[in-house]
Amino acid sequence: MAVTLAQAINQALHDAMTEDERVLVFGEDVGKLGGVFRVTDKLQETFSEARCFDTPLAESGIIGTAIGLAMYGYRPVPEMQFDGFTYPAFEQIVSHLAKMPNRSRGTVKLPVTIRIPYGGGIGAVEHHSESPEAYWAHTQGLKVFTPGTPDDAYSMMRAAIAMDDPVIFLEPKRRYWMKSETELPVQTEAPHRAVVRREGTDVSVFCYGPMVRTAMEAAEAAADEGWSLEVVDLRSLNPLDTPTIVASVQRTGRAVVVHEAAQTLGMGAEIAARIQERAFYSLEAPVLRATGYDTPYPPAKLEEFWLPDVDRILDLVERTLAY
Amino acid sequence: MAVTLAQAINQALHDAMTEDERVLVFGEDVGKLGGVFRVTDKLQETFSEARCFDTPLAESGIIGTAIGLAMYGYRPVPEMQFDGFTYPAFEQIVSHLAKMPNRSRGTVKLPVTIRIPYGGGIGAVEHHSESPEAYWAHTQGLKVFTPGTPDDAYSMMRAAIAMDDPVIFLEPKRRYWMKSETELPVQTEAPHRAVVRREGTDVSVFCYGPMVRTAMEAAEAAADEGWSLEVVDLRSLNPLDTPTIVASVQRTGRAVVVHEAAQTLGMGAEIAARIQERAFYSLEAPVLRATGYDTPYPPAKLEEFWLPDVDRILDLVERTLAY
Amino acid sequence: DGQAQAAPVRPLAKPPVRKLAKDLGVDLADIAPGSGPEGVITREDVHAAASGGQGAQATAAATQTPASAPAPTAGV
Amino acid sequence: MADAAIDPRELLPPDEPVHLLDPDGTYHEDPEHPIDLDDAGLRELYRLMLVTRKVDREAINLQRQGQLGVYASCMGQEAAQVGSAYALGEEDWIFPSYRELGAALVRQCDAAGLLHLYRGTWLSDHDPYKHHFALMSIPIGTQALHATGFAMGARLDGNPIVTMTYYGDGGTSEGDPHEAMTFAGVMKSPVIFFVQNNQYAISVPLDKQTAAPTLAHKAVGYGLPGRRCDGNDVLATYAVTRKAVERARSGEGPTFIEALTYRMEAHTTSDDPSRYRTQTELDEAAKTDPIVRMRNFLQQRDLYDAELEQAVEDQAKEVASYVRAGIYDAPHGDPMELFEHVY
Amino acid sequence: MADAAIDPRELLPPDEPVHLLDPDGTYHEDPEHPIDLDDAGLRELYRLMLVTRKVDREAINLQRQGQLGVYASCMGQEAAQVGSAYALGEEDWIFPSYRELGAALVRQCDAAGLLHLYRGTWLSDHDPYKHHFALMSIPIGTQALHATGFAMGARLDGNPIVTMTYYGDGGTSEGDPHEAMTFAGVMKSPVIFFVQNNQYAISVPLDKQTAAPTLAHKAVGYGLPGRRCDGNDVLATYAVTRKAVERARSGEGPTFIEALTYRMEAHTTSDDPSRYRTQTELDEAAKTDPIVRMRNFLQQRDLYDAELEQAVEDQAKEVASYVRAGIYDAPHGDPMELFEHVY
Ligand SMILES: Cc1ncc(C[n+]2csc(CCOP(=O)(O)OP(=O)(O)O)c2C)c(N)n1
Ligand SMILES: Cc1ncc(C[n+]2csc(CCOP(=O)(O)OP(=O)(O)O)c2C)c(N)n1
Ligand SMILES: [Mg+2]
Ligand SMILES: [Mg+2]
Ligand SMILES: [Mg+2]
Repeated sequence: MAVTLAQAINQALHDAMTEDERVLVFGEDVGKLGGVFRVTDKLQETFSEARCFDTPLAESGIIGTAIGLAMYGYRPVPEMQFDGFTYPAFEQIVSHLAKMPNRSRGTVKLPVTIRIPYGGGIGAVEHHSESPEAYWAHTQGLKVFTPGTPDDAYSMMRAAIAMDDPVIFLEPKRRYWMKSETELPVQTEAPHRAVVRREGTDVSVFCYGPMVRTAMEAAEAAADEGWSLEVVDLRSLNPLDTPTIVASVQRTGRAVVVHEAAQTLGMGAEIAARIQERAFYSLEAPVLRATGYDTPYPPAKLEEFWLPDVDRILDLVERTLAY
Repeated sequence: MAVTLAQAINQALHDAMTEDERVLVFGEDVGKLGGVFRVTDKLQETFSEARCFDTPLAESGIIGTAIGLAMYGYRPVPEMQFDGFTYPAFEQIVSHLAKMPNRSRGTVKLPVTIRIPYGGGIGAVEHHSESPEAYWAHTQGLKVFTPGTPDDAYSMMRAAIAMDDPVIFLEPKRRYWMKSETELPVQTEAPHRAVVRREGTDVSVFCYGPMVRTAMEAAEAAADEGWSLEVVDLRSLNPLDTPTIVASVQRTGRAVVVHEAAQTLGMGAEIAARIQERAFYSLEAPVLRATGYDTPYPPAKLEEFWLPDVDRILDLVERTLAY
Repeated sequence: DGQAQAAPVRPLAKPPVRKLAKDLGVDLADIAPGSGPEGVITREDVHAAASGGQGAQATAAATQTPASAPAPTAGV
Repeated sequence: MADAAIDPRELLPPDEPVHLLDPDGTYHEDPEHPIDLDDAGLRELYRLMLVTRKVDREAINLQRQGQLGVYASCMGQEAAQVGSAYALGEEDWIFPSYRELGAALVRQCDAAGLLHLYRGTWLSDHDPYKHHFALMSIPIGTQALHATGFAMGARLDGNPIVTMTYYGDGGTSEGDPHEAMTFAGVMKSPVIFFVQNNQYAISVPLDKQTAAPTLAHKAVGYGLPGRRCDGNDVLATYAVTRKAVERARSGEGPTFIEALTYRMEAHTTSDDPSRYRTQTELDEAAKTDPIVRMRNFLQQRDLYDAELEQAVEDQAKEVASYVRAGIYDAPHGDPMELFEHVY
Repeated sequence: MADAAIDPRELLPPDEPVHLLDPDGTYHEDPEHPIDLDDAGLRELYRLMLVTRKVDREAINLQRQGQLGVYASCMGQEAAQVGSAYALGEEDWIFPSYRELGAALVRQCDAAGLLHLYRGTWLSDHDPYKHHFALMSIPIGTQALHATGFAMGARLDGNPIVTMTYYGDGGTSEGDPHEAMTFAGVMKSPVIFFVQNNQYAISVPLDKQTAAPTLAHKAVGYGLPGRRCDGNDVLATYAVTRKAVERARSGEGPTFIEALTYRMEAHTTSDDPSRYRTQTELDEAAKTDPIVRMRNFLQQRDLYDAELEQAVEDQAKEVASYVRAGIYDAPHGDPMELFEHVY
């Protein structure tokens, strides 16, 4: 059956709420409206306003109360309406959500899963196309997951809700309507594992979220050029699955990292740093990064020039093969 | 004359306020008290409460009004009392301060310099010893400067205030009492340049802020082992002085990056990524990182085990030389 | 992760050695494994190959464990 | 703490919002809120509201035709915006959110320029300094701090200008406007907090947003007067804002104004309001249409005639055409410009 | 929006803060605030305040001796904390800031454990679930949201407990408590916002913090009742909080309480208050000492005798010694523990 990535998340929330009455879903417009992308559609209808509810317009309030609810014993799944609107909650996320379990020596568990639609390529106005994952991945104490397929969206959401750690769950909004033939429920690999989506021998392409499909398209196009790309879907940005990353580069000797976020201190920086440290002798060429430029996110009409695409990936593949 | 780093900043603020009546200094306890570290001591007395004033306890308010003051035509120098308390202002910093000049195609200039005492090693309680520089350096549109010496503290502060760009000015609080024989005013290198503090031939050690002194101490100790370390004080974290970094590694062939912040996605990640990209064929060993661990900042009594120190730097120097 | 791979392991060498090999027209695959730890190819190996000698052991096995990088001490 | 001479009760909003015009156009004089406009001024308010309505409709059409990515309509809120913006002087500044087309037109901003934000040609396309109209602010409520800081600057500079910031009922829940009002109260900054209570924040109705008796009741907690007005009554919004402007300009400090209105259109063109509100409610709200009301008033005053109607329609069409011409198939800019203005 | 049946004026604080005990111990009965404590309870309040004072002094001494890195004294605020905390039930929860030693002792927390935070042995050293006393929160005001969320959880769970959060006059300026009160008001969460107005936020005096007529005037803007009490009068703080507890427990929602008090010591041991306040002011404040006041009251009631004094002094010494023993030269923990509890 054809399931979109958004539907997969909707189903995951539904199933999680069914199996565990402690799961709550809340945020701006998630209840009655079912979410601006309909990802929480019908949850209020099914589970009542007590368990799926609209909050006042206040992100710090949403996350701070989620922390209190988690301390009480609930499993909150709050939503931040868009990536660019998470920042008012930065204090609560970084100073408390990420640190309270550590601060309390494990006594306080905060099984909060923050859902955040992220990434660009949807022709939106400002603040609706950000890729803030590096802020979260740099914050010790947060798990950061991001599915690139409908199956993973379902499975990783179920896993995130079930775990006792705080999770930042980044949903690639441009892929919300991406379809997949699948039967839900489905269980894919454990969320902290990277998965080789396509095996290859010439260059390892590391990607996640919205860029998984782009990287797969690049691999198809690369085959026409006689290049065999290995596409690795990272899935977990914190912790990174370093063994899988390193093993891939040890096989291919070359690596290109792809992400929408600006290059400087984006995920590619950490991945490149780890690869060169742990697969030093295997590297035929430097790790290159096909990323957003070091500028603020562009206006909608210039998005296509700014976002990494198949051409930019192939360009770097070619550069890396030239070494 | 002996001048501490804190006194150098105080003098820089004083001189900037004298030379340009548009410069304002404000924040929590900076006026009457002169700041919790006395860095703004006597400024209110000298320049009146109109120009150096205490604000309500509200970080987003401090930065948001700084933006408004800058739009009006002032040169605001707001203070965030401690690194760990900057996060309530994250939205204003990331969504507006960093982006408004770009959003307005340069029409709106925001000559705001945010002063933030940062870093650990002072036996403080939680949230007073953070190293959040990577959050700022990943945010396109912000300049991020951090002096490691009193002379640089003076000179870079003057430069930061004078420039039309928003600047995050990170003051290494454990070095506030570090003395230097100097005459103020002093002009050191342009703030976006990295400076070689000590020339060497075996390993390039990249550091900034509080770790500059630690790295210099490590270089002294290394000399006893027969190792010649080149110590590069980065000074600017955004933009990074890539040419100086690369030139150093091309000379030595080996690099160790030192910072207090956690390793994953700290400044070391970007530096390693750039070095391996641009000095690939010069690398005799991978770039290694002597950094804080991937945990939240430790309690005061365990700080010494967690912070990078001379031993940890030398340990990595030795490792890198083993390649 | 020291899992043995079924596929042949790539020649191991630090970047300056790779450059040297290119400059001297030496194919690292021909001289792998090198005389360095865990089969890493050294400068000497390359120079030896370039001058026609055999500075390294001939490849004996089709597969071998890739050199594992020293465990990091900084960071978790 | 507050000036002990001010009785806190005076900071509370009166029980009744200021209301000067009935829907049928009947004018009720209020000595506390005299109207200092001449006939030309009254007509001007009407004209500005109608032009706003038309340009707003044009923008919706352009979005439906794929010329704008999205658009946030201000239909129904024309009186709230036009009346209040009209009460400012030329040197005064507005710090809008993203819905203030009406206020922008009062300030003579280039509407096509504003709409380029919605087209995505650039992130914004106007010079704030030209008409003293700050860039549109999408993150809810954040502009209240910019308005406050700017006002702090003006006061420090001895410059008798006033700033006014617009945000919505949803915006009152965010921390930033709270902090802005705190700063403004302590520093007696010449800033006006103008909240358009259009009853919704996307799909969230007012009673899920706050339990405040009225939004204007928030003001007393900052030492500010909180005032309410019928936001669909352009004379009321004008008069209440004039008072606030005079108060701020004379150095007495900020005012918080709640304008009761209704968002006639969807939240944006991407929204489907049928999922959370009824047609009945919409029909009821239509009965309080601010433009009809003002027309009725002008007619009662014999200030309305076919000539005026024609002139206003023509002008509205002209602006709408201008906007259409500026937006339709407008090319994107030079991608290389992305790298400028970063530092 | 608010329940139309509630007159907003009832949400405003009465002109006079609740005051039951004069400094000389004279008790003024207030039918609105009956004291439901027996003699043992009255003595207990006194005992708890004195123990707090002594342990607080011990902590200061320990800091001076280098055994604590820093310490934030609550001297002068004992009545505000003890009276309010005493009004809670055992199942109720407290969400403190970093200054609530008095509240912690009422809840029977291990004072040595709390002080380990200030020593830096770990980032905190108590189990919140043991005494329903959340971890100390250093980022100002952030705990108000945790208290609100916890209360939301309790209400959802049909659990009739109440939460109470403490923060200061400075804290009222932050966005988080604003958002907390908004959520709490809409959701009628059983949470009490207890603000100790000790007149300062480090060096910033109240009149630079806000222009609010009183801090309790903020509450009406959220649909909450705002109540004031003499924070140095333990019977007043107790009684006002009891009312708030009953209100919350019965499902009627939150209350905002402003306790007027004074920070007798420095902000923390790192602070030098002579730079921003006068000895005269301090001397005046000392005249309203909450412990002396309660002792006077007990004496007037013939509830105070040498035996009680001795018992209380002994107990205070015992706790102080216990704390000293637990802190003095306490070893640091295992550095390897730093890597646990990260995920
Ligand atoms: C900080 C932030 N969070 C969420 C959003 C998404 N958003 C855009 S408009 C809106 C509703 C705003 O409601 P209101 O303040 O009442 O203004 P209105 O649109 O009704 O005029 C929301 C939630 C945003 N723009 N900024
Ligand atoms: C978000 C944040 N900003 C700044 C600080 C630094 N700081 C610690 S206590 C304090 C003053 C708090 O004043 P108040 O809220 O009145 O509480 P009090 O200490 O007087 O009890 C400040 C500014 C902090 N802890 N958190
Ligand atoms: Mg609204
Ligand atoms: Mg905030
Ligand atoms: Mg205080």
